[in-house]
Amino acid sequence: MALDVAAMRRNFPIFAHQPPPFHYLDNAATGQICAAAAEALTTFETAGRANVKRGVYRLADRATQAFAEARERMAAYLGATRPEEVILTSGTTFGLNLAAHVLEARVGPGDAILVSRLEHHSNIVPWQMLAERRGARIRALGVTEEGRLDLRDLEAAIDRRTRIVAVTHCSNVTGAVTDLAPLVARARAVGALVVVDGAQRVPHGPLEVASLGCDIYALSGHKMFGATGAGALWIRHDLLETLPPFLGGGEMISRVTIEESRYAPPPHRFEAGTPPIGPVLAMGAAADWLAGLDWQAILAHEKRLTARLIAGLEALPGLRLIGPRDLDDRYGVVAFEVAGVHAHDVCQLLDGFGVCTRGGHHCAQPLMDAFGTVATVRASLAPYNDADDIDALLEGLEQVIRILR
Amino acid sequence: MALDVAAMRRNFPIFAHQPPPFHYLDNAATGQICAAAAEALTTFETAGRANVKRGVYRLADRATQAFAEARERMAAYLGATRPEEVILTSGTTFGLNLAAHVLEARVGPGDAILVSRLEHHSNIVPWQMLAERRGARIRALGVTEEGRLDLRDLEAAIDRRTRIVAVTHCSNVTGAVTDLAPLVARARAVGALVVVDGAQRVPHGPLEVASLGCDIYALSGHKMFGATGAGALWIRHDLLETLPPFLGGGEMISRVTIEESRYAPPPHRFEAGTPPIGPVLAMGAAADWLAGLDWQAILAHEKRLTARLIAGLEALPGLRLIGPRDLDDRYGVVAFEVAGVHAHDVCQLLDGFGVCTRGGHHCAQPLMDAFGTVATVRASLAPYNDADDIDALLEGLEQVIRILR
Amino acid sequence: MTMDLYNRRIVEAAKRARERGRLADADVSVTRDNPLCGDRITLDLRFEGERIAALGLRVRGCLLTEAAATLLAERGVGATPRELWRAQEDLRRLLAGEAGEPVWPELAMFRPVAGVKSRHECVLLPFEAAAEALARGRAERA
Amino acid sequence: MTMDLYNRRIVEAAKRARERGRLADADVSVTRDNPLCGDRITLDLRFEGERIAALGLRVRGCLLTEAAATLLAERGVGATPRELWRAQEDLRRLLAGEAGEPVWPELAMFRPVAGVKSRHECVLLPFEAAAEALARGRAERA
Ligand SMILES: Cc1ncc(COP(=O)(O)O)c(C=O)c1O
Ligand SMILES: Cc1ncc(COP(=O)(O)O)c(C=O)c1O
Repeated sequence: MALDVAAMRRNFPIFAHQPPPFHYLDNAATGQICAAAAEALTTFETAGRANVKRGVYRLADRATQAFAEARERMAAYLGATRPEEVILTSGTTFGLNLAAHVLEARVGPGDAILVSRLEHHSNIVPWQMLAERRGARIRALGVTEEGRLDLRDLEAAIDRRTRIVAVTHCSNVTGAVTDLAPLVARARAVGALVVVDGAQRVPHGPLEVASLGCDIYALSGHKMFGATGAGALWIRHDLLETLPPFLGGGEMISRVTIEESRYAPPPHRFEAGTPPIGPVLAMGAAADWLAGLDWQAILAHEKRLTARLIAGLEALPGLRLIGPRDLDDRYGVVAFEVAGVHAHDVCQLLDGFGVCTRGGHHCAQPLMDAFGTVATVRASLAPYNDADDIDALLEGLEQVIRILR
Repeated sequence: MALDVAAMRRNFPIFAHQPPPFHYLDNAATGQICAAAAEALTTFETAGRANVKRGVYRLADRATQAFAEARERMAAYLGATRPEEVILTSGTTFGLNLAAHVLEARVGPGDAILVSRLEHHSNIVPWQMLAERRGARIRALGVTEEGRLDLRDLEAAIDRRTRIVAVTHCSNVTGAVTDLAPLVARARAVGALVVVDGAQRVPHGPLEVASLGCDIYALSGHKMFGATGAGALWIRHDLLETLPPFLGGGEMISRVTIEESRYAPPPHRFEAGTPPIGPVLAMGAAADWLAGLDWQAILAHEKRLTARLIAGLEALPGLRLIGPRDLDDRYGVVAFEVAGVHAHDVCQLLDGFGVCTRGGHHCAQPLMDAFGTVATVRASLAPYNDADDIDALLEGLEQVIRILR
Repeated sequence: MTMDLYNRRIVEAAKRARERGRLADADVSVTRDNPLCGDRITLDLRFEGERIAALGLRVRGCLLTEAAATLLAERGVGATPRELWRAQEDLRRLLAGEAGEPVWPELAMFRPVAGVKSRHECVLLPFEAAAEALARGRAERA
Repeated sequence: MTMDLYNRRIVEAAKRARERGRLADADVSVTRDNPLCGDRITLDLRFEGERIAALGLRVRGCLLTEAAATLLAERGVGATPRELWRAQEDLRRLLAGEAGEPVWPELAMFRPVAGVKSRHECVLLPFEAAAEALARGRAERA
């Protein structure tokens, strides 16, 4: 069945608040919150708030149960083997930094950590910092001209000294989806761990994380139509059991004396302090709602819109697409340059037509460097986008080119 | 003027949602959200959401401005010298861990870090971890029989090897307020930095952090009637400029290549990734609202209630108060034991009377050890509490003692 | 509901826990903590073949933990490991709100705890300690 | 409002920035980045006494940065440091939405940018580079 976009939009409160023309195409930066998540957030914060994990009165008990349920919902959406594999965090960036700290003992002087030129800064800088702390080296997989991860020379890129491979599941600039299988196979062969940045993959439907073969998977709730302030980090349970804590504080201990502390079992060991309860409940509600959607219809819809957008862009004079032209193994994240016009000027003028796009390096400077540019314009799609949004963008672009060139 | 509690309660949505009897006395665990914060949170998440710091379209520009304004509001509430001194975090625990990481280079083998037996685990465990990373030692100030920080032997406790002094501004168990002046003076004399855990102080009115003499001050938004998921960390600007980043990722860099990264100036250097925007706006709105209240009236009101509670407790058979009896230099956080009855059983039964209290070690096991106990019951006050709440607690306790002893 | 939770039978069972002592000649002793509150139970078991011949305990805990410990001590003597595991399973199911008669009918007094998730661990703690003791006893005999 | 922002004067001033070149015989050269977008401006200054005798530049930036750079180059030659600082202050005030005629009337073309906080830095960047160059020039003469 085709997606009923009008019905889909009714699930997103933003459209009742932003008067048309409102063409929100900055979903890779943050998605809009869905009604289920907004409801979970507001109900908890205003009508049922209590701290979790400690209280026995009903309000606290219900909050604790709701929090546990959010973990289960995330586990189900991700396809985790068990809920305890899901650490509830404040976002992808925090999750990747947590990973880089708890894996510290696994990296020694002279070892290598492999990232890629396709990565968001959040999946580069924590590894640089780890490498510096441990005297290890950073290496990087390249990108193809299409803006995909270059997997041709994995034998050379991943060798015995490689301890960690950290790659994105979907690029936040080119939309390219990474073929994890060969990477994972090669990493396994040399005993390296695979950390996947799932921030841009997760808004596009449920997944089977346990069968991807990776060891760690990070994501943000605000990009999957939850609230800002929450995220999740999946860690394979056998690895998880062996890892030391990252942050210290309440809830992650089993016993504290001034001299020393004993730590709680996972996942609590990795969740110090009061968690972002409201945002976590919102993320759980979003996951639950997303899990029930018809993803075949949604992905077909997104693919049609992506095709329309790419075709339209290619028809414009002086447009340069940064990313794959073909529509397989990619999501609706489309970056481009307009010859002779700065990305921010493009975005600013598009805003005048009610079109929200992002200009800049998209926290992916190594990728910008690889394409010999500094800043691009990016349009990124969500299930609530429709052909009108694409057309408004394309018409806006025509005008921009007319005005500025 | 006396506080109009009924009017105060109308500023807290929870009371419209929880049917009476509802006596919320677990404010030290989390406060209830105020209307201003709820409004800021919901409006941002459902009606105006965009990511901050990067977008140029109006929605994003407004979000960025609102985020900057939240920082200014926090700076004003705290009495910071400039907004850039305020790092926006996900909470106190995160803030204290951040502090323990960015101060790492200042602690060497054989150095000492001074905490206290009055601390919440969040102000102990991060320092233990730092001490372990650097081969330093942890020492601890004791507590008096009254449950106050024992400041008698500061000359001995803080010596030339002491690099960091980490203490609470207000105990989350005994309510005692720390007299920071002598501590700060002694720390200054030996060149040690002073880190203050302000989580329990901040809900009780604006402060003048710049004149406390400390270097770092941590707090959580959810305890000051904001949303869960946000906090702030104040760092004196001259110190701040010298500190390395903690987490790596988007927004905290000025330039990233695969080989190395250059970092942005404070506060951005310390704010990697998408921040908890909604919760931060809520915290800013709460601070702004709190700043406009009549604190003389509120504190007098809280003091009266605390007196009523302590007097009532002392009249009960077999009650043991853990904390100061006098009403000066303390806030309305009152912990006690009921002889022969377990704290959780007390709390569970009190819940039957609509009274929400907390039982357990309150993430302060060293303090429990100092008082030779494992778990206590705690009642903690906020501006919306009234004499009815206290009386319901006291009557409930009488019944509990009758039933269980 | 809170009052149901502290029904006479639970309160009285809890009192009996305080009158019990440790075993001097245990084959296995196990100590378990409840991370929620720092509560602690120590369980001593003596075996005759597979069966539990004697059971001692010390509890520092809430009424629910005490009552569950008493029930375990009173019904556990003479029980086989299988029966004890069965009882633990039935207790879990009962706390999950499932219907059905448990193998030890007295377990039914914990039914009101089903509604308070944060207290489940209090009731389960003695049974978890017992399961660990049985596993250790078996390992030592093997 | 967006259209105001890209008024003819700004667009044309921006174009002129692209026609300018660097100075071969500069006394001071300063490079400044805009962290928002990685934009970069390089400014060359030559002095005659206190006054700016010549000004060269290279901009890799948006229209707003280009237009501001042009304005600076066209009005800056012959200016004293004091005048330049004054212009920068007036520009800040104008972006903050304050009324009043700026010392260089052409600065008024940036008034529509006041409403878009995230672009203020784009307009200020060339002036910040100039301020740094002046401070350095002064330090070198001292
Ligand atoms: C004194 C004190 N410090 C630190 C914390 C930790 O705060 P959070 O859990 O919000 O990180 C708390 C609250 O639990 C506290 O009361
Ligand atoms: C691919 C990718 N990784 C990581 C991140 C960082 O996520 P967050 O900012 O929510 O921590 C983002 C989003 O900005 C992203 O697109």
